Amino acid sequence: MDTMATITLDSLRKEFDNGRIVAVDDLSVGVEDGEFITVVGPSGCGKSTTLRMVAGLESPTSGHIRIGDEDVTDQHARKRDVAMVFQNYALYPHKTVMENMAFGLRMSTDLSKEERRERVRETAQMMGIEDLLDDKPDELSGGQKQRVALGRAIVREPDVFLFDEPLSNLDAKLRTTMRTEIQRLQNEFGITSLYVTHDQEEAMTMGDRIVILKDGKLQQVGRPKDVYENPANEFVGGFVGSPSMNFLDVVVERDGDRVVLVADDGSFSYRLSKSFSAALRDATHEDELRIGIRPEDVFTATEGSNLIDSTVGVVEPIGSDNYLHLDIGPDFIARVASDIEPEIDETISITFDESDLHVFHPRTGETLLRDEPARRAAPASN
Amino acid sequence: MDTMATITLDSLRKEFDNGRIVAVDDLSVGVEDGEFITVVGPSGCGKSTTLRMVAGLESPTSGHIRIGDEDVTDQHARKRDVAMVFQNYALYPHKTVMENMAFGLRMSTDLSKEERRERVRETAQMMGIEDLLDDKPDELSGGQKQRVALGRAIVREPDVFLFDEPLSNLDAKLRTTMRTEIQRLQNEFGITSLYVTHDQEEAMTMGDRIVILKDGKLQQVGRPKDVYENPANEFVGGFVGSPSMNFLDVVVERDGDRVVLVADDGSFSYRLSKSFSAALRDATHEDELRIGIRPEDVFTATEGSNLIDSTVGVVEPIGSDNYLHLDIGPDFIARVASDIEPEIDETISITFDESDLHVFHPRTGETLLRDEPARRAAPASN
Amino acid sequence: MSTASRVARRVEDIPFLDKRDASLLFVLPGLFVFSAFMLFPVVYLIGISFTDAAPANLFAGEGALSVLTFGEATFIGIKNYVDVLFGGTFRIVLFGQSIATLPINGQFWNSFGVTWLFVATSVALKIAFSLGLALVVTAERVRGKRIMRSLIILPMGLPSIFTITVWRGIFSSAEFGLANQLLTMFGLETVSWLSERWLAFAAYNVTEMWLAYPFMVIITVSALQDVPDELHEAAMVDGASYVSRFFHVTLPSIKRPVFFASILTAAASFQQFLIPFVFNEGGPARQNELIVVYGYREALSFSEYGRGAAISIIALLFIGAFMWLNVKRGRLADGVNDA
Amino acid sequence: MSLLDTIGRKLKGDAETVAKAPVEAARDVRYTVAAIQRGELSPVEPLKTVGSTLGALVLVSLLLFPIYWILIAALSGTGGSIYSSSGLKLFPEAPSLVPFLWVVGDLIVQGYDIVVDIPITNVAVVFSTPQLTLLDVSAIQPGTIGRVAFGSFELFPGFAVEPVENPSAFKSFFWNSLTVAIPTVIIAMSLVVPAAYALSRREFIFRRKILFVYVLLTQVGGGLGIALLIGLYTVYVQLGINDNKLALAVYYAATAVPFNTWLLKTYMDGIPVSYEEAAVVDGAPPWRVVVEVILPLSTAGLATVFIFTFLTGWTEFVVAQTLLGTDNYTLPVGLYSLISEYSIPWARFSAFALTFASPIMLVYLFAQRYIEGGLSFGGVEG
Amino acid sequence: VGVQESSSDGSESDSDGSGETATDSGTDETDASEPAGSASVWYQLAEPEIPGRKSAIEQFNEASKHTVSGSDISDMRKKTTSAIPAGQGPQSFEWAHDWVGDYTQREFVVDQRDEIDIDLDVFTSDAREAIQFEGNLVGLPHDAETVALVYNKDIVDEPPETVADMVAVMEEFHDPGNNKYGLGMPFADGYFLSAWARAFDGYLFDKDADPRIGVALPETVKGVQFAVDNFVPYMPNDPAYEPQAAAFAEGNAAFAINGPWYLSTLNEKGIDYGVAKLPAPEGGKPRPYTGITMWYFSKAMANGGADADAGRSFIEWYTTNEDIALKAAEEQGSIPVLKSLVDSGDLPDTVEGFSEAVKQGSPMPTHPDMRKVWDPVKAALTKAFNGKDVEQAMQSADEEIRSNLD
Ligand SMILES: Nc1ncnc2c1ncn2[C@@H]1O[C@H](COP(=O)(O)OP(=O)(O)OP(=O)(O)O)[C@@H](O)[C@H]1O
Ligand SMILES: Nc1ncnc2c1ncn2[C@@H]1O[C@H](COP(=O)(O)OP(=O)(O)OP(=O)(O)O)[C@@H](O)[C@H]1O
Ligand SMILES: [Mg+2]
Ligand SMILES: [Mg+2]
Repeated sequence: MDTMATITLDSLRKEFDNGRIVAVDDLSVGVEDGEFITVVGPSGCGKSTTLRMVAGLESPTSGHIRIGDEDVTDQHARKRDVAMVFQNYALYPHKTVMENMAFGLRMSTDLSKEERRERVRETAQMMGIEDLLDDKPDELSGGQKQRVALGRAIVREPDVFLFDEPLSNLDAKLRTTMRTEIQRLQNEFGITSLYVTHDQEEAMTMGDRIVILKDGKLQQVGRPKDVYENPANEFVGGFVGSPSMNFLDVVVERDGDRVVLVADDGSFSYRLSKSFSAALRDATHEDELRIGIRPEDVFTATEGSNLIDSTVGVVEPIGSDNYLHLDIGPDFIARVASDIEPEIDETISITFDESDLHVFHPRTGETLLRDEPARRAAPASN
Repeated sequence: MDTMATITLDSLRKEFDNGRIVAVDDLSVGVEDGEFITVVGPSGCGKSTTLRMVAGLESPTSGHIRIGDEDVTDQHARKRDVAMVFQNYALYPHKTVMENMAFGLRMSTDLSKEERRERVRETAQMMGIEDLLDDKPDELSGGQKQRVALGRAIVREPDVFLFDEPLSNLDAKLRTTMRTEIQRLQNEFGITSLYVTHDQEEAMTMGDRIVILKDGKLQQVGRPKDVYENPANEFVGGFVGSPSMNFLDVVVERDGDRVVLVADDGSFSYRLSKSFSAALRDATHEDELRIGIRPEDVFTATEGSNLIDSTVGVVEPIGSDNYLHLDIGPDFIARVASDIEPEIDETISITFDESDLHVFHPRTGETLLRDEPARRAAPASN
Repeated sequence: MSTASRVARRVEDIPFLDKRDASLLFVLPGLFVFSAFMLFPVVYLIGISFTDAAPANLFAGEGALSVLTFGEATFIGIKNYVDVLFGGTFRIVLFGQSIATLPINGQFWNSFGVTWLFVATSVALKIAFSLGLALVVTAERVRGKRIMRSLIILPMGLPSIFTITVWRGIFSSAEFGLANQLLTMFGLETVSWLSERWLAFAAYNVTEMWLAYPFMVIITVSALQDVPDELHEAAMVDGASYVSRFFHVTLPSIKRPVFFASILTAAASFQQFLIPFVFNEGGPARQNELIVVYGYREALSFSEYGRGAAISIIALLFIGAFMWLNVKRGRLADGVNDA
Repeated sequence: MSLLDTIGRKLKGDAETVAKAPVEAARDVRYTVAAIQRGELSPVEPLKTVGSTLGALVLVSLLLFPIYWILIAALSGTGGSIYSSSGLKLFPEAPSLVPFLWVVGDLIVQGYDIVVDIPITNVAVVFSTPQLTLLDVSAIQPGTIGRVAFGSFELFPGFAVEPVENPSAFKSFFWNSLTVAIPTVIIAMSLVVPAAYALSRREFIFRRKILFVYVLLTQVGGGLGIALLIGLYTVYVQLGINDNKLALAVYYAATAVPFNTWLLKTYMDGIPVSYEEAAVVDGAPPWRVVVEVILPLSTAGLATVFIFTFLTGWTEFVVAQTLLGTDNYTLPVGLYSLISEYSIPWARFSAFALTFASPIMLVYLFAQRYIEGGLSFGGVEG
Repeated sequence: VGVQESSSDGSESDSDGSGETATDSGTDETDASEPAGSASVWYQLAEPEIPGRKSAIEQFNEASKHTVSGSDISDMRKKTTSAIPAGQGPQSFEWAHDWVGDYTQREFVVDQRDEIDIDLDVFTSDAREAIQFEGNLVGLPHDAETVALVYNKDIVDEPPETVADMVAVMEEFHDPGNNKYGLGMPFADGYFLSAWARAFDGYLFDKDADPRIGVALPETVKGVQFAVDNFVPYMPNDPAYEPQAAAFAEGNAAFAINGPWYLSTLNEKGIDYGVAKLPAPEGGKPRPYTGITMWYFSKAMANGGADADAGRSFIEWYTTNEDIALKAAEEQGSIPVLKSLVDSGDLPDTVEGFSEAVKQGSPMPTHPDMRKVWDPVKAALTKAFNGKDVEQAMQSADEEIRSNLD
């Protein structure tokens, strides 16, 4: 690619049904050239709509889309140099794999038939599907179809790649394989990509950056690790990571210059360090808070401060680890090593590091302590 | 349930297409009363066929099925007291939720209309769907449909529950929720259940025991943890656990009474402890082996013996951990803590514990060192 | 139900039938009634075609038994067929020059040829028009599509005898015939629609199209709606224009249902009777006498039942072969089976 | 009857949609205008929509023009004709309802005397139901149509109305048509439905052969009627059943068998098997599966078959004309008998035809989507 | 007996002698106290004529011990050709006499010469001739019809005596651009054109002449050519009945050449018309075919019996009933064939016109071969109307007829 294929979404808004449904609401995101951006969010949050606007399959109600330097907002889909991989592959069922892959070239370039076949063959070789070129799509397995769909997009060497949940129809194993394959291709070609998925793990592992949407509104953009560690709000915190972050409602009590977080039913209390307390006091004057703690940050302990006693509900072994469902809060899960196997209804003590604590506004859900590095720098000071 | 609802599959075999396709091959499994068994395997391995034979929707080519003490092999589906939850829910689209749930009662009991409604209402309340009773299925969301499908099965209080990938149409988050819900219900009612899934994580977390099939043949039955830790063969080892177990082909070399495993391309060597060497020698005389090591058992190290140098291909952050794709073998992944973030192409040293090593026959794929406890007992003796 | 299952049990006892074959019982009544009312007349017709049946002798004789003896008609072998195919002469005229005279029945072969021509032209017309119309009433930009779709199938509700009579009026050669008024509106000369062979033929085609398009449109519309949007979108992103999309996505996707509908409608065209009959009795001068009209006229107007039967049988053979070819080639029966 | 219930509900939905259409359109216009005013939408877009819609409207009007044209002829009073030497008129000059009145004739429900003998006593009580005169065409006064139902409201202002002597025999033809069409439908449905079900769901001997024959004969069957007329007529006459409406109905049903069986079978193929399986597992015996699940789900297919078979009986002309005696003339034959040797009373002829067709047209109007669904040869796709 | 009473009721309502004939015959039969029969009769009428026919049948049923039921048939030829041989036919059906030969040959109708009780002399000679074929008497006539000149009194003051006069009027009035036409005449129909085709001693078919088929004779061709030259330029462009009829019926044509059945349409449309005999061409005289509408003795009468009696007595009653004939003349413009009426001078003007036209012409041939003449002639006339060479067209029609007759 010689052109700079950045994508800029500028206050994009899309309404359906004469404004009754706002699918995308004031979305502004910039995608760097060669970047792989994953878009994630719950069902109906507007991911596909966003992607389709970039592809030109929907026209925005307001706002602008730029690819490279060009404003493509009003450009027809077929004029934009984008390739798209669809959830159901959308392979032309009556064309052979060869014809499927060559179709885009035929429509958008003026290569001769021979050149087209040559290009297709090269790509097919790269994708390991050269043996399938004469087959029709319905003779292919799911993974093969997926490969063909990818190949069809790649062979056109577009400025921009769009993926709409391309892996959601594959089974778990194949999904992992194809995920790696897409990453490999992306590394190889460095084509700017927008990748929609509802699977946060996929989003996390694949994206250079990750865009999180909810109800058509942008929640957060950032590198997966940043998003994971510093979720902008409760929603992002809960959405990213599996199993989900555990949330607890607490009351803020003071004990000198320390803050003590007490469960609203009084079942436990957690005493914060001085520096954390200070930071928290600076950040908010709320009496109640919502705290979040990730399952892997919860550990069992028998001694030390801030121990929380809880009853084990279910023990889920996933092989490498065990998930303990605890009765501290609703759906409270601790991820522990696989050799920790308490009995059901056993009472165990757990705790977590203050540094792993996420603090959210009880009503808006906004993260209250954003500036983590300061706090992280002194984890041992409690 | 007052009857003992065990399920016994006895040398079950199912052929299709006049024997051209053997979907299930000599399958014998016993299910205890109240047990929750998950059946897992790649697509087309015969999971659904097995389930459908138990339900009575297919009749076995040979072999027997017993539910409780009764041989039901030739019994018609509607005579068997089983309930089934289908992948696409199979809710009758023309009936309301109430009618959907009451249908089974109407067909298989002689309760009065009022009693039926009462039973349905109770169940619906338990499932949290009492507000939906007058809706038609297509007015429901995926999760609600799923609940109704479950409710429809539960309300009949059958001897046996059958599930055919009931969660595969839901998105990741909802899947986790529903998974817990099914477990809760199973705990509550203790109905013998057979649960088919292609998602090994689902199988692992949900099953009291897990049945692994491949090409219609039984690979292993056992508690999830046992299966995870002691896979019967390479296939099970690779299938269970995510990311997959890493496999390496090695040549067995001797160094006195120690065995050294050398990569077939010579890129690394791994020296075993005496006891392990002895055990290995007892188990096999093969010159070549296939070893398996789980990603979470691989750790980075800078000192110590058995260090293996490797180049980092991709770093996949999943938040709680990072996956490092290493060039030691094909798709070799190490799961490391999320703060270990090597650069791409950086060379790092990794190693793993001998005790975490799985050894397979290079051709049959059988596990060669089965009797783990002995070996595990002395992990530090190398 | 219980009788059915008892019968089912009986059937199981027949060696080569197994239990599942009992389902044949569901199909047999329909098959039986159909055969009784359709195939028996065909067999009867075949019988008649070998006799000199005419009203006078066919109905002679008493009782149901005489059905089987064809009344008092006498067996005359294949004379009817020979007459139909080879009786008379056929002059091939080119540029007003008679170039050859063949010993064949000109009337029959003319009718035969014009029938196939009619099938070809009317089917082509029906497909093209219905496809266009279906595209219009499913077009994204068009509002009120549902209502339009409801409206355009209304002609299907009118009795065809009436519709055709009305179209006869439309194609009146008079200056004030509707078709002629249209021509006048566009500043063209009025024409004598039904008294000029090819104009009349064209009029048949248009009328046939109007009669058949609702059915075709319904099928095409539902086929169009079954084309996944994703395919269109994929093609759009691939850079295909509307026309390319039509040829590369739409057409291949709706090919089979439309093909199927075309075969049905081709068979209907082949058997068209009322249009030529009402318009000008297959005229002018029997030039456009479609095969069914021909057989009908021979049989009923000239009381040559045997001959009419022979013509009908020949027509049947051809339409049967045509259908058979298409069903085989289009794998229509297979397609449904594999589904 | 849940089938009727469903249909009722669908009809209500349709009616609501139609009723709300103007509101929706207004909303649409307002929304579009607002968007244009905000400068977010190029005015060309709505113009394109308006243009396309107008184009489509013109096309539809052209297509329906013949129907409108004959309506004008019918409304032009008894002298109306489609051959108008005075040029094309788009509106009737002296609109008149007389032809329609002539067609409809008197609508008088005769009064009945109901005699009830009171036991023991010799007294009998006589109830006389009043004679209900809905329409008495021979005594009709200008401006009175609709008065019965609408009080003083004149239903058709501006249309000439005069007393009609000797109204047509429409009602008797109508009755004949009904008594032919209804048995046709009943017979055809009872032949077609089980066969379609068996062909779609069961495997049995000769299945493929029968299907093949049916597909082969789908259309040949209907149209061959004329070619077979001689044979048919002779046979009927010899059996003495030529002037028998029931025999005609059986004949129609027979001709309808192949096409409709095939049609319904194709439709049923599209119903997922899992519904059926769910019902079986729920304990439903086979016939209940059919009645409770398959038939309700085949509504569109059944509706289509219903309409098609009904139409056969309702509109078929040639065979009816040949077989039936005057007393049993059905509507189309009755219609044709209006034509005398030389001339056609166009106004009455058209009014007759339109009155005759209007119920069918109404059905089409409402059942359009069922027919569309029923005729989507989904199963042909391959 | 009650029957006698009611039939004498009938005779009371009859005013004069010819009515008595009918009554007499009725009485003669019932004397033998034969059983009452029931007969069905078929007719195919235009809508306005049906009520009259029905009431006539009712009248008969009241007056006679027999019962007759009448049915309006939608396609008489088809129905009779299929039903009668199958034994499903009626006792009688009403149609013009042109099927006499054909149907006699096909044994659809039967000779009842010896059975009937009336004197054929009450009918005009043309009518008498028309109902017989090769010595068979296969029905009784009740009226005659032919085409005559109908003119619009608003446009034409006096009916023209010659074609030349007529052309002059047409020339003046004809203006198709403004929807004005000189003449409306269903040109392609041999029946309508027969007056001109036979005006110069040509003929279409004559079983006694040589050649029997006269279609291509120079005289016939001349006649057709005459019509083409003098009429076609002033007619609407469609030779079929409907459009031609429409032009005059809407007041847009000066003349029509049409039959009595046309008058009801004209009355409905409120046209002020007159009927006159056909104008004479130069050097020839118009000789239209006339049709005698008759009640056929259908095959069902062959075996006699009460039902046949019923049918026969109905036919006899109907055909000799002056009231009916007169009423039909007044209301439908039909031309009576009862001599008593024809000579009485009581007929309405319009019927007079037709009557004179009938006198100009002669009945259509009854020979069965005539059936094979109509269609080819129709095709030839269509060609002629459309400007094809008349001689060639007639020639090929001639050939076709001959080959069909083989
Ligand atoms: N063509 C349309 N007409 C009306 N509403 C629409 C249309 N397309 C999308 N929507 C609505 O817009 C919202 C966003 O839809 P979108 O398809 O973008 O969600 P998504 O994030 O892709 O969800 P999913 O994960 O289920 O695919 C939803 O509420 C949806 O119902
Ligand atoms: N009705 C059938 N006719 C022919 N072959 C069948 C039939 N049903 C299943 N098979 C074959 O039997 C094998 C096992 O199928 P089955 O549906 O049990 O697999 P599965 O494990 O459920 O797969 P998946 O995860 O895709 O649902 C497959 O090879 C399949 O093709
Ligand atoms: Mg989406
Ligand atoms: Mg399965």
